[in-house]
Amino acid sequence: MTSEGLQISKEESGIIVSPTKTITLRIFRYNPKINNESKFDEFKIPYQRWTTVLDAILEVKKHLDHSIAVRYSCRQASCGSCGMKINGRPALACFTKISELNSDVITIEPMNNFPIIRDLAVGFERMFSTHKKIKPYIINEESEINPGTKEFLQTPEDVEKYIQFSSCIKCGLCNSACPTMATDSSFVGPQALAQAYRYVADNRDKGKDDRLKIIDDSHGIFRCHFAGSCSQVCPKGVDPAMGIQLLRGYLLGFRD
Amino acid sequence: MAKVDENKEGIKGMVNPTRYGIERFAYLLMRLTGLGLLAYFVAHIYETSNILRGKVGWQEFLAITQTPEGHIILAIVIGMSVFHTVNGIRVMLGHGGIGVGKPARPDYPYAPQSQNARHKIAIYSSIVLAALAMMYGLAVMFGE
Amino acid sequence: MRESVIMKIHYGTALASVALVAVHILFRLTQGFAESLQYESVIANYEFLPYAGMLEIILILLSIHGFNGLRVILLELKQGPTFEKSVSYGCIAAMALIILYGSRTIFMTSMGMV
Amino acid sequence: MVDSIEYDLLIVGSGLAGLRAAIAAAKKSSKIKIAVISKVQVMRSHSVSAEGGTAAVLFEDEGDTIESHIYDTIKGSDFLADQDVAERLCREIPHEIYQLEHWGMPWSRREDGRLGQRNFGGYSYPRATYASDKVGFFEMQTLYDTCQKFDNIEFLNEWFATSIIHDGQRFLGITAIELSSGTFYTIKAKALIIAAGGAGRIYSFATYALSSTPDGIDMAYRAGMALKDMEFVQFHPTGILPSGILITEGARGEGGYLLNNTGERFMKKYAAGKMELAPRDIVSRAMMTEINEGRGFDNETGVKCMKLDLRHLGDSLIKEKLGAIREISIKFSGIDPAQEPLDVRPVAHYMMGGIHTNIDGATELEGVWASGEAACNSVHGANRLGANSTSECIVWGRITGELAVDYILNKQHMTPFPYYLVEAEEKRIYDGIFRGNGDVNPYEVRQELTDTLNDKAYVYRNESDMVAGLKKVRELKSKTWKHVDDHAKEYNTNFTNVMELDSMFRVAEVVLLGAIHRKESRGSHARTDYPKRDDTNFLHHTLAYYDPKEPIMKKHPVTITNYKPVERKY
Ligand SMILES: Cc1cc2nc3c(=O)[nH]c(=O)nc-3n(C[C@H](O)[C@H](O)[C@H](O)COP(=O)(O)OP(=O)(O)OC[C@H]3O[C@@H](n4cnc5c(N)ncnc54)[C@H](O)[C@@H]3O)c2cc1C
Ligand code: HEM
Ligand code: SF4
Ligand code: F3S
Ligand code: FES
Repeated sequence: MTSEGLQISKEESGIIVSPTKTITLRIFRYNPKINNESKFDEFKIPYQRWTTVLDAILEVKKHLDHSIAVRYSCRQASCGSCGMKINGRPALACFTKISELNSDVITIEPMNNFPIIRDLAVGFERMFSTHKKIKPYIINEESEINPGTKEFLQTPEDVEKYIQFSSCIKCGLCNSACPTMATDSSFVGPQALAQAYRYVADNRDKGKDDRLKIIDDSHGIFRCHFAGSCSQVCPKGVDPAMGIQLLRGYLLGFRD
Repeated sequence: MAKVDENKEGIKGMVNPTRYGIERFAYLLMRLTGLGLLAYFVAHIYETSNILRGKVGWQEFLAITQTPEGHIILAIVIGMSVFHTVNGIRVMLGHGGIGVGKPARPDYPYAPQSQNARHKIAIYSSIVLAALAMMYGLAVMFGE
Repeated sequence: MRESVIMKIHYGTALASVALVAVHILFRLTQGFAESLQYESVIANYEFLPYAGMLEIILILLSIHGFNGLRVILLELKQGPTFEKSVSYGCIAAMALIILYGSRTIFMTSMGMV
Repeated sequence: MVDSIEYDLLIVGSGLAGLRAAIAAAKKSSKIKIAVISKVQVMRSHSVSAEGGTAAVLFEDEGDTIESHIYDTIKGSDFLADQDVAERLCREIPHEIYQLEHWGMPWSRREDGRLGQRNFGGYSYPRATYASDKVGFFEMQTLYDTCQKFDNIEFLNEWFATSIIHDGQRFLGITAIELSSGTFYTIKAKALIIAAGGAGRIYSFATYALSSTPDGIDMAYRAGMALKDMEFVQFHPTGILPSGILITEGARGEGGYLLNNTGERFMKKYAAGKMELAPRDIVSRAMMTEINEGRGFDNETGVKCMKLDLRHLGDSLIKEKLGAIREISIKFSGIDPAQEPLDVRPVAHYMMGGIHTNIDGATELEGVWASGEAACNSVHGANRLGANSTSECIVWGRITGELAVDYILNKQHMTPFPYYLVEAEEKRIYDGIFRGNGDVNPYEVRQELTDTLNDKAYVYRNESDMVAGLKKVRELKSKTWKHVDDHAKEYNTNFTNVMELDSMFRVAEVVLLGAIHRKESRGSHARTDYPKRDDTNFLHHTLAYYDPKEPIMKKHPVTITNYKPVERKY
């Protein structure tokens, strides 16, 4: 049994039992505080069927270059840390397998539309503050309960109306794919807009008018042109594009 | 143009339609046709103002525009306006939340409902209609 | 103005002009494209007042729609209070100019002032 | 001079426990300044990975009772839980579930609109309140979003706390490094809540997020607080191969089978009454016994495993209630659970032990509370029941948040600040670690260390393995791994990785020593050389105090109120 444990830990360590193929990673390197030159470093590493891009980056970090700056945590696509641009498209590193990329060289860059802290790590301050700005919580005088209060009844159908938008892991991939975000530094962005809809669609919430007012300005919801790129990169099936259009339906008087 | 320290993708990223499917391509075409039409519209207002120069002036101006190049430009305008109009109606309905799908628990692998087949068909049809209209326009203009 | 109001106008002008532009183009086609552009027929069209009125409406609708569209694109390209103010006022000014300029043509022609 | 900032209440850790504490404190007083500090961005804490459920008695009208929840918890703990603490958990959690619900938690619902609950291991009633199979994620989101309501909660995203400053009597502040700039700060505060989560990454095969390292609890340990019951590490029966990502117990709660290579539901030999839904320690041991006796499968990676069969649940139930594990298994092992059984294996999943606290979550140092997985208030004893951890985080998050505010408002806080301690810490970090030197790759050392624990202190343990393990740990510790090759200040994860490794050594030592000292089998601690529980000699908690030479081990009594320890059978 003991040797078992060891075997499995070797698996985890990435000491490859049967190295099948190798891949070249081109990793973007840049530290804006130190110099103004960015560059790509290339690393060759072995990989297997299940190796993810995050595994590969961490493998490089362990053995080839300790100094790569990269954000990660859950390694199972639930924390939203590891968004980056992989072969030109924003994706979660831990949710992209090397074997499904079909290329011999993988180019890894930081997500666009977020300031670079260093290498692959980007700053999220603005996204967190736009998220806060749309009041992402239940607005209802009765939301703080007293002893003895039971649940607010909600049927499975009521839950269906918002559950999808509630799966957002705040990874920012949508904001990085959206064409408006590419040039507009003041746009609220698909992440926050989808969350505004998430709360509006919840029948426990009474904050619809508040939120509609907040997003109805010159860099608000109308800067979305239904390009849909946000939904195409979203790793959790949130479909922000849908949420945004449904939300705008209220403002245009198509829904109430 | 965008601030460098935000690592914005910039105009290059905005107009690059290759990575995100037909919807992103339609977004770009909508913009380009909108701008194109606006340019034509302004030109057209100027063009028609030549009527004030009397018959001679008008005919002088007609001579400049009624050329093969002029006809091709006009055909493109026809195509642009058909695409912009048809796609505009699709986009407008979408913006109102119509036909963008119904919220539901998504199942892996996630296929976003808002990017549904109806929209794809509408986009392809607006492109095809625009092409047909252009051909018709060319036929009318060169057919004489 | 609230952005939603502006954009309702944007969509409204678009929808309204769909029908009118169609009529405008049909006029060209039913009269035969080349003939319709002859000086006399153009003048005749202008002097037919309902048609001239329609042209005026199209002119207004599309100027609003088109320059608002331009404003939207410009707002998204670059930000900053001065830039955004100048875009808004610039577009309104351009819109007004083109409407005035176009109206002059329509008015003068339809009144037989050519 | 070190940069210094000041708050009233500091919360280290932004998992369920930390965020719940922040809301409780902010709600209690809008005047105090609260900072939540986390080495990851606040909403990215490990808690987002919790899948299966949160245990609470919600249907007393339909036959469930709080007494039954209390007894299940105590029996599940193999009678090492403090019974008054278990009782408090079970009495307070239902209200918390409803409060979360009113804050917007998307619990799954029954047709009649009430909250859905599912079966979980070791319970006598289906009482794991669930939200699909992303309970922890949705709870985190609800709490994070609710925090946005309060203007006196400030988030310090990606700050790494390194030490606790106190004057021997009471808490005064902490030192921390802001990762994005690499700046070293003193943060002064009147009270501290440690909610730094579990330390399970001392095992190489673990369900935990990669950030679940012991630096948070090590900080308390170095400051003189005791670590309690660290030998009790829970191995979850169903970790997927090769990543160790969890397949929730909810999969078995919904009716999944565990099979051996003869196609037999082997659990009938080990816990006929509960089958696959016996507590985790029992299921994990059963799986290892099957594997050791040759009835396992070979995974493609060369590791032995068992099969988890969900095919009979059907595609639509799997999609509706187990969507996340469906996503995980399709993506990471290429298997659709509706089509094929999954390869699973026991995997390090939870630390019953942690910073020693009393029933209120208060530690031995005045002004410091601990809650969540980082704390050990002894609610789980020797084995935690599934779904009881998120419950614990929420209940003690609230309790500690409120108590800390009382303390802040009612105490005089005038002690002079011991700057020399800050300087000492700065020296430890910058001279000892950041500018240290050596030629041994710290990442390889980390790998060996975590492999050693996996190897020597897994589901079944014995004296010689563990002694060898301890020897190996100490040998690794003395190697020259203490250096950071990346010299930039900004976002230096090489540095945090080495800091984490430094803390792993101390905590791994405590885990192994505790396990060596406990010469009995109880709950998750199963020794082949002492296969029986021994209430005469070991019905006590283990405490470990820091000493630069070797941990000082002590005993602490178990609180028993109504339930006499009896043999544990399912
Ligand atoms: C895969 C998985 C599934 C689970 N499923 C369930 C379930 O279904 N039901 C259930 O009841 N329990 C479950 N558990 C257990 C439960 O999720 C955890 O015990 C619980 O989430 C711990 O929460 P926490 O708030 O204590 O800490 P965590 O969520 O672990 O958060 C710890 C926080 O401390 C911070 N931190 C740590 N060290 C430092 C430092 N030095 N400086 C600054 N910040 C620091 C971290 O950044 C993080 O924010 C599961 C556990 C795992 C691994
Ligand atoms: C008559 C039919 C027309 C319809 C139905 C229509 C519809 C629309 C719609 C719905 C939009 C918004 C697109 C978005 O926000 O994503 C739009 C944008 C625009 N339109 Fe039109 N339009 C029409 C004609 C015109 C004409 C004739 C012009 C030129 C004067 C024009 C110029 C523009 C411009 C410049 C934009 C902005 C482009 C953008 O933001 O993508 N449109 N149109
Ligand atoms: S909507 Fe999707 S892509 Fe955008 S932040 Fe949320 S999870 Fe990420
Ligand atoms: S990509 Fe951007 S334009 Fe709208 S549909 Fe998504 S927010
Ligand atoms: S590491 Fe958490 S989403 Fe990738």
